[in-house]
Amino acid sequence: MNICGCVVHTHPGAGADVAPRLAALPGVEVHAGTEADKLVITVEDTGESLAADTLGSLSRVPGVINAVLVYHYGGDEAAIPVA
Amino acid sequence: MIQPSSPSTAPARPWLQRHRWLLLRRFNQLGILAMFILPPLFGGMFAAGNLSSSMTLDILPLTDPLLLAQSMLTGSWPALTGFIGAGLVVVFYALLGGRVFCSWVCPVNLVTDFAAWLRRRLGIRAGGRISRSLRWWMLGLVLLLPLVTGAMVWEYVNPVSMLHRGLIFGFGWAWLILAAVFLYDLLVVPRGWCGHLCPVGACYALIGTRAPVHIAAPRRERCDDCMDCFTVCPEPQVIKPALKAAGGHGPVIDSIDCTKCGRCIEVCDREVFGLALGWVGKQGFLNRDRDAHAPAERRKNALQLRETRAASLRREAQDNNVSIP
Amino acid sequence: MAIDMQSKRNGVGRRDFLTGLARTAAGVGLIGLGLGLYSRRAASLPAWALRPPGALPEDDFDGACIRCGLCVRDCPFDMLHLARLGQDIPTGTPYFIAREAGCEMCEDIPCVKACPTQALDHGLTDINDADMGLAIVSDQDACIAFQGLRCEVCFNICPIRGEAISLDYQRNQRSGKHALFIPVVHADHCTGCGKCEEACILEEAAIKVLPRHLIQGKLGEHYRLGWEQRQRAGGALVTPDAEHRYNLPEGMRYDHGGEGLIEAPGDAPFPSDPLDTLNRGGSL
Amino acid sequence: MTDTRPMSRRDFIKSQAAVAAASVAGVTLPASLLAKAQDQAADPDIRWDKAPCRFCGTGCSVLVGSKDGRVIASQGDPDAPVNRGLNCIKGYFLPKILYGQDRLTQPLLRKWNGKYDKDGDFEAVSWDEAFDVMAEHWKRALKRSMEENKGKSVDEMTSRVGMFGSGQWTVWEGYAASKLLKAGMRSNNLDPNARHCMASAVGAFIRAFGIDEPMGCYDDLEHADVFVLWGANMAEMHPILWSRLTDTRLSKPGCEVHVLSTFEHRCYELADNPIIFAPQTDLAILNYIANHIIQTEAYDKDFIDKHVQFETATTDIGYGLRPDHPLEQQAANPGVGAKHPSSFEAFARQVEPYTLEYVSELSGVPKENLLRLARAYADPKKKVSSYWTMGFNQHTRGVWVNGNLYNVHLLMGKISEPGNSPFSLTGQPSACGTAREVGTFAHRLPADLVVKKPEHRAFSEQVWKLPEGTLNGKVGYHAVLMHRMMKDGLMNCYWQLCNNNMQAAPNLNEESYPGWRNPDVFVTVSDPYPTVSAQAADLVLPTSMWVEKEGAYGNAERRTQFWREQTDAPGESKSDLWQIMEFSKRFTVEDVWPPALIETAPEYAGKTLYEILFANGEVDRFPYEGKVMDARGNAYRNHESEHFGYYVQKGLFEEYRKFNSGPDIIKKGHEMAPFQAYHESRGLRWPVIDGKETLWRFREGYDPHVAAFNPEVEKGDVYFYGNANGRANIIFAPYEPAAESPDAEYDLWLCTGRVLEHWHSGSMTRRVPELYRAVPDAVIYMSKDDAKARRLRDGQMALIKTRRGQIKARVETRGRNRPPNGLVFVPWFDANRLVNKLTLDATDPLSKETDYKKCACRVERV
Repeated sequence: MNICGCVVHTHPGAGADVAPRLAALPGVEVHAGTEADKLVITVEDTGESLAADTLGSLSRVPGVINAVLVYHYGGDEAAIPVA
Repeated sequence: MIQPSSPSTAPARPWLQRHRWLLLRRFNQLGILAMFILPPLFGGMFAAGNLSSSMTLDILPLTDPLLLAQSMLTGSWPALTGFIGAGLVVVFYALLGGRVFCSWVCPVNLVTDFAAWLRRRLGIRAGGRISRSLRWWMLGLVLLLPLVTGAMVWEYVNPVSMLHRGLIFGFGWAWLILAAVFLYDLLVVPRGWCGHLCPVGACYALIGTRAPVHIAAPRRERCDDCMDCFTVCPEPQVIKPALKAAGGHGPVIDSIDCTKCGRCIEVCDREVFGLALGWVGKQGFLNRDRDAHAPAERRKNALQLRETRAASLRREAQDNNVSIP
Repeated sequence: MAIDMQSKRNGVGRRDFLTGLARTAAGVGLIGLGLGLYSRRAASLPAWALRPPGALPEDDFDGACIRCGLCVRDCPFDMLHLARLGQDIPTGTPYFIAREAGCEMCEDIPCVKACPTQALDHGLTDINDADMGLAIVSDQDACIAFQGLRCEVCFNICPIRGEAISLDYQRNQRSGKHALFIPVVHADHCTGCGKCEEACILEEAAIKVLPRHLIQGKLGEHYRLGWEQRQRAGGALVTPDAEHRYNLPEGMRYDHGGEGLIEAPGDAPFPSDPLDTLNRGGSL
Repeated sequence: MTDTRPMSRRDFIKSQAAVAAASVAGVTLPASLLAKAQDQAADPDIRWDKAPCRFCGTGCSVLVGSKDGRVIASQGDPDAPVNRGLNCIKGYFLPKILYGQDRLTQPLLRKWNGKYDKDGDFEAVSWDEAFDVMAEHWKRALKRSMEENKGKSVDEMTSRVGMFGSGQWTVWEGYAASKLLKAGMRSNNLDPNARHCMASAVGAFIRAFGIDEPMGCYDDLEHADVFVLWGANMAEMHPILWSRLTDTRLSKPGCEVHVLSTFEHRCYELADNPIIFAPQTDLAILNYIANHIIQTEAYDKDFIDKHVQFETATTDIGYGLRPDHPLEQQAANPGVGAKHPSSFEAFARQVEPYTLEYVSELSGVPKENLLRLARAYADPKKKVSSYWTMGFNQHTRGVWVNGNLYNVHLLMGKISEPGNSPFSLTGQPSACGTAREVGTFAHRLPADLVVKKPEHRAFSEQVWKLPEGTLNGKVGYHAVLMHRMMKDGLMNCYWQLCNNNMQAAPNLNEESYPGWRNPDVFVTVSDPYPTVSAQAADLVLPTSMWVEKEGAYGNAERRTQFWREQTDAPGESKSDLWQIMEFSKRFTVEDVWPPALIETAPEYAGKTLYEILFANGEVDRFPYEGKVMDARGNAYRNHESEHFGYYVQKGLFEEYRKFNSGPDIIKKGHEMAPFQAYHESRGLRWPVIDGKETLWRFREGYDPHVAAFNPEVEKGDVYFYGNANGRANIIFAPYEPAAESPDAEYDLWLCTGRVLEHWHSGSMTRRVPELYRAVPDAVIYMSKDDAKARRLRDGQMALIKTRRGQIKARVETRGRNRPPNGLVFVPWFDANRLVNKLTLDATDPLSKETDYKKCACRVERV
């Protein structure tokens, strides 16, 4: 299981437009930052695509200047009990 | 009254009399240890430090001269108390006999004596022989190493200081070295450590070269060759010249190897051995006795000579059928 | 024949003697070599063991100390130990472990006085000159003082009060209204007594005392700290700076040495020349 | 409530990934996502809840983490306004104080041959046996008191039973104790250890303002320009407040710190104006400052005209010693607290002799330092906050010296506004909340009422549903007097809870110990640990401490803070509240009240004190649901409520609120919020009116009472409504010497106190190995010169002697405290070196608080 945390810089003012485009990519979730034009997203493996491939395609999304990988988890998925 | 004795017959003298020196020595050895170990347990202090260097009653400094020498050979200059302490030790053993340290003070003696006793009891005959002069080599080595390495190398393994320090300050793995000494003495070389290798003993032997305290065999003519003295003696080679007058040797044991343990005195049923005080000259006679002794000896020799000569004359005469008036 | 035998026996004896001698010499030499090598390993002092005050540099100390334990016995606080065989410390030499019990720094230094050799340098008469090691705040993340908690146990217990460890007051940006009391070690005053490490209340001490050579830094030989040099000289090392004058609007001052531009609050909120007020317009 | 749905590991890691990315980008994440990450970051098995720190009066909040019924973790509460997540070193180790290896777990009674014997050895007994034996003694003593009081009016009643309580009691423990002793047993012999700590401050508050406790709050620490410390070592004793003061000093341009003490301590590291004065001369220094203000005409004339009235104190009042002591015999007016009307002019003349020259010589303080201090107070542009603790309070003229400082602030009008604040710090977590507000003093009733005033008694009787004339009108025995009475056999039963008076009270050898061991006295000690007090007791009861019970503390800035029970107490330990209430079941009203009184309330005949005092329809009003819930759905136990069958703490608190928040209360100004509000907040500063806290009292805008009392008040002006005329009192008090000063035989001053690492008598902190290692033993702090003159060197064992006893301790000349020549300082936390064998039982005759800071001693080589 791969899970990545990324910061995606967009063209000024384009944050809100880019967010849904990114969200459409497999395994991508946009968490915050549309107003700041710095999108905080997570990317994970899905059945159709590995996180690494999705990462590569981030910069090709229109309006994206740059995507930086900040956090990567590559362990196994063992559910932990949560109260 | 002197009873005829042989190794096989049970000693008739009381046990205490046969072990009085041994007991004194053990008392002395343990007493010295106790002076270091016991008072701190009760919050006091009698003798502080250990045999390497100590301070007794805050006034009497004593320092092991061999250690001090090693220390100086590494290039360091001791404090005044160190010099005084070593000086006092040198003077003491120079007067009393250097290897008195080995039999009366050194705690390793307890270990090696035990090994020797066990060896006798178990009748262990195995073991090789090495030269007793090895200890001189060892002494040389001990003094050479600090000069070369700048460290007191010997003190990393020295069983003598290790045991005493261990008893007072804690052993760590030091008992391994002592176990090695014990097994070596028991199984490999009889009296192997103290009698062959120990450079500390060698150093003290040198210090006591001219000491005026000796063991002697003044009544050696009584000897019935039971060999008891040789059995108990840690350095048996020192007895023979004095006891057997080999080469006209006097009755004084003048070898610096003698540890003056006194075992020979007490084990001898015929009371051959005793203490002798005085400077010893050549040939195992005390200087003051030599003049008194020598004429008698010479007279005896002369008598013997005359008798021999008379006998041979008689034989010649018999051979030649000459009658002698 | 007899003569032959005799001479042969003598020859064999001499040869035996010589080979015996050679063997002995070689054996003893080997022992010496082994001992020497062993001592090289055994002589190295681990960083967590500290020597008593006045101890010579480690190489010299190892040569000078005769392992008598007199210093250990004379320590009134029983914090010195003699190394045992099997420990990583040269056997029989005195040491202490700061975390277990630091040196109490007795004014009369009984341990040094007791030393029969100069392994503990008798020239040390002021305990504040001792150099057993050097303290270092080794983990700023663990040290709770760096988080703003009020601990300062190391500072409080330091016998060279305020000099070996001082507190650096800083603002706690996180809380916004508290201060940080940061312990700072000063190498030129720290004696390495180890009391700070002993007292540190963390599970693992965040301040540790180590042999000085392991941690002390050194300024490049060529460089001097200008402000210290000026203070020592009692004035500027070169010609004092000329007086500076500046073009400044009214109400402003310039402090060349310190604050720079200063808005000098006048006695009144208005410039002394009424025209200035009138012509500038002010809030109009 | 946070989302409690199960979260997969994948979700958790995703939230972590988002947090990491967001922190890099500087973007704020939605709270829900953040909470997800946080919930998981913490150990999911640990239940966290808030509680105030167990130690000093600062009132830091901590989060207590429990797991499997044990407190295993703690952290400073990042949301607490006082400490913002910080702790001092004692607070850091809070959980460990619960788990000392020698916790008491069973009642222990001195026995011989199976029976109680004063000279027997301690043996474990059941609670039943413990209370049986105890009640037997108490009943006998109460019966004797009843006989002795026959025919006397309530103003003349004495009692042979007494209780010594604590500023570490929870609010309801103090309240229940007060009710049991004062209402049930009709004994006013209830005093808290706050008598040793805060009594002088209380006395001065009442004399100057007619109402207790500071007008300011900790926010003054950020608003003042000048800080003056008068006998307060805040750096060590109030570490987190000192941290705030330091921050202001660092960040505010022109901020300066003046530190006054009789020896140099850690606060001097920050001092801009360090002042070491000769003991007792603080009285003179304050009069000099008042004189300086008047001479330079810096005083606030308008303020004085409108808000101040002048009085003068009765002088030569003795030293609170036994009446046959020569010093008491010599005094003209021993113990007289009466004040006489005065005027500004008269006051000016009275302080006139306190010139710079005279005071500088008397105090040994250089003139420039005194002048700098006086100018700081006299500068109308500078906001001055003064702080003090035991240096002022433990003083044979403690009430005076507190008052003299108010004089200075009142002359300048520097009071009751942000930054201008005379502020008395407290040493205990609930000296204010329990001892003072609940009124567990020998002369007090809840909420500033006093036993002497019939109308106060009548009001209390009405709240407590007691027949008229139940409450005793004679002031009971104060802390020091209790020991004298026990020694003299006039008080026969003594119950000490939640403190360690055998180690704290002065003159152990001559008063405390002989009193406790008097064969006619039965002493009970409730404590979690075998303290020095427990050693000297006859019965020892094991006590639940801190978060082993539900509690409430009130800190120095009037902030009341609650906590829930977090964990079970070990063994058979019971909280003081349980002990007090359960003990009350042992008495019927006939055991304690005379028949004449019972006749006026026939419905009480045959009832137990428990039924009259606690099962009275008020305290037992709130049902207990079997658990206490927090807002996040966590459940907590409550042992007292389980035992008694109703929500005990809530019942007691709500009844207590009738004294301070009811519609018909006599003394307004102590209003508190309803019970539940405190469980939901990080503490509230009273008066709480309409749910709003009060930061600065007596000033319009900040304090709604001002306008209520004085409708014509100008905006932002003050009104001291504690006094009927709305004015604060400036009371002149002169310099008078200490009770005992160094002489040829005892040539040094002895001052006692605390250190940062240990709290009070060390019964808790010395059981934390790390703190013990940091500061193992008490030492004698002395100057190098003094040590040298006595042939003592640093670290050497020395004998310290006074006329009353001697102890041995090591000499410390290079430590954190640097006394001047002629004074030594010894901390009192060390149970192996009982410094109270040395101290003199001289007290302030007005506040009855002991002067632990001054007596004569000598130090010798052992």
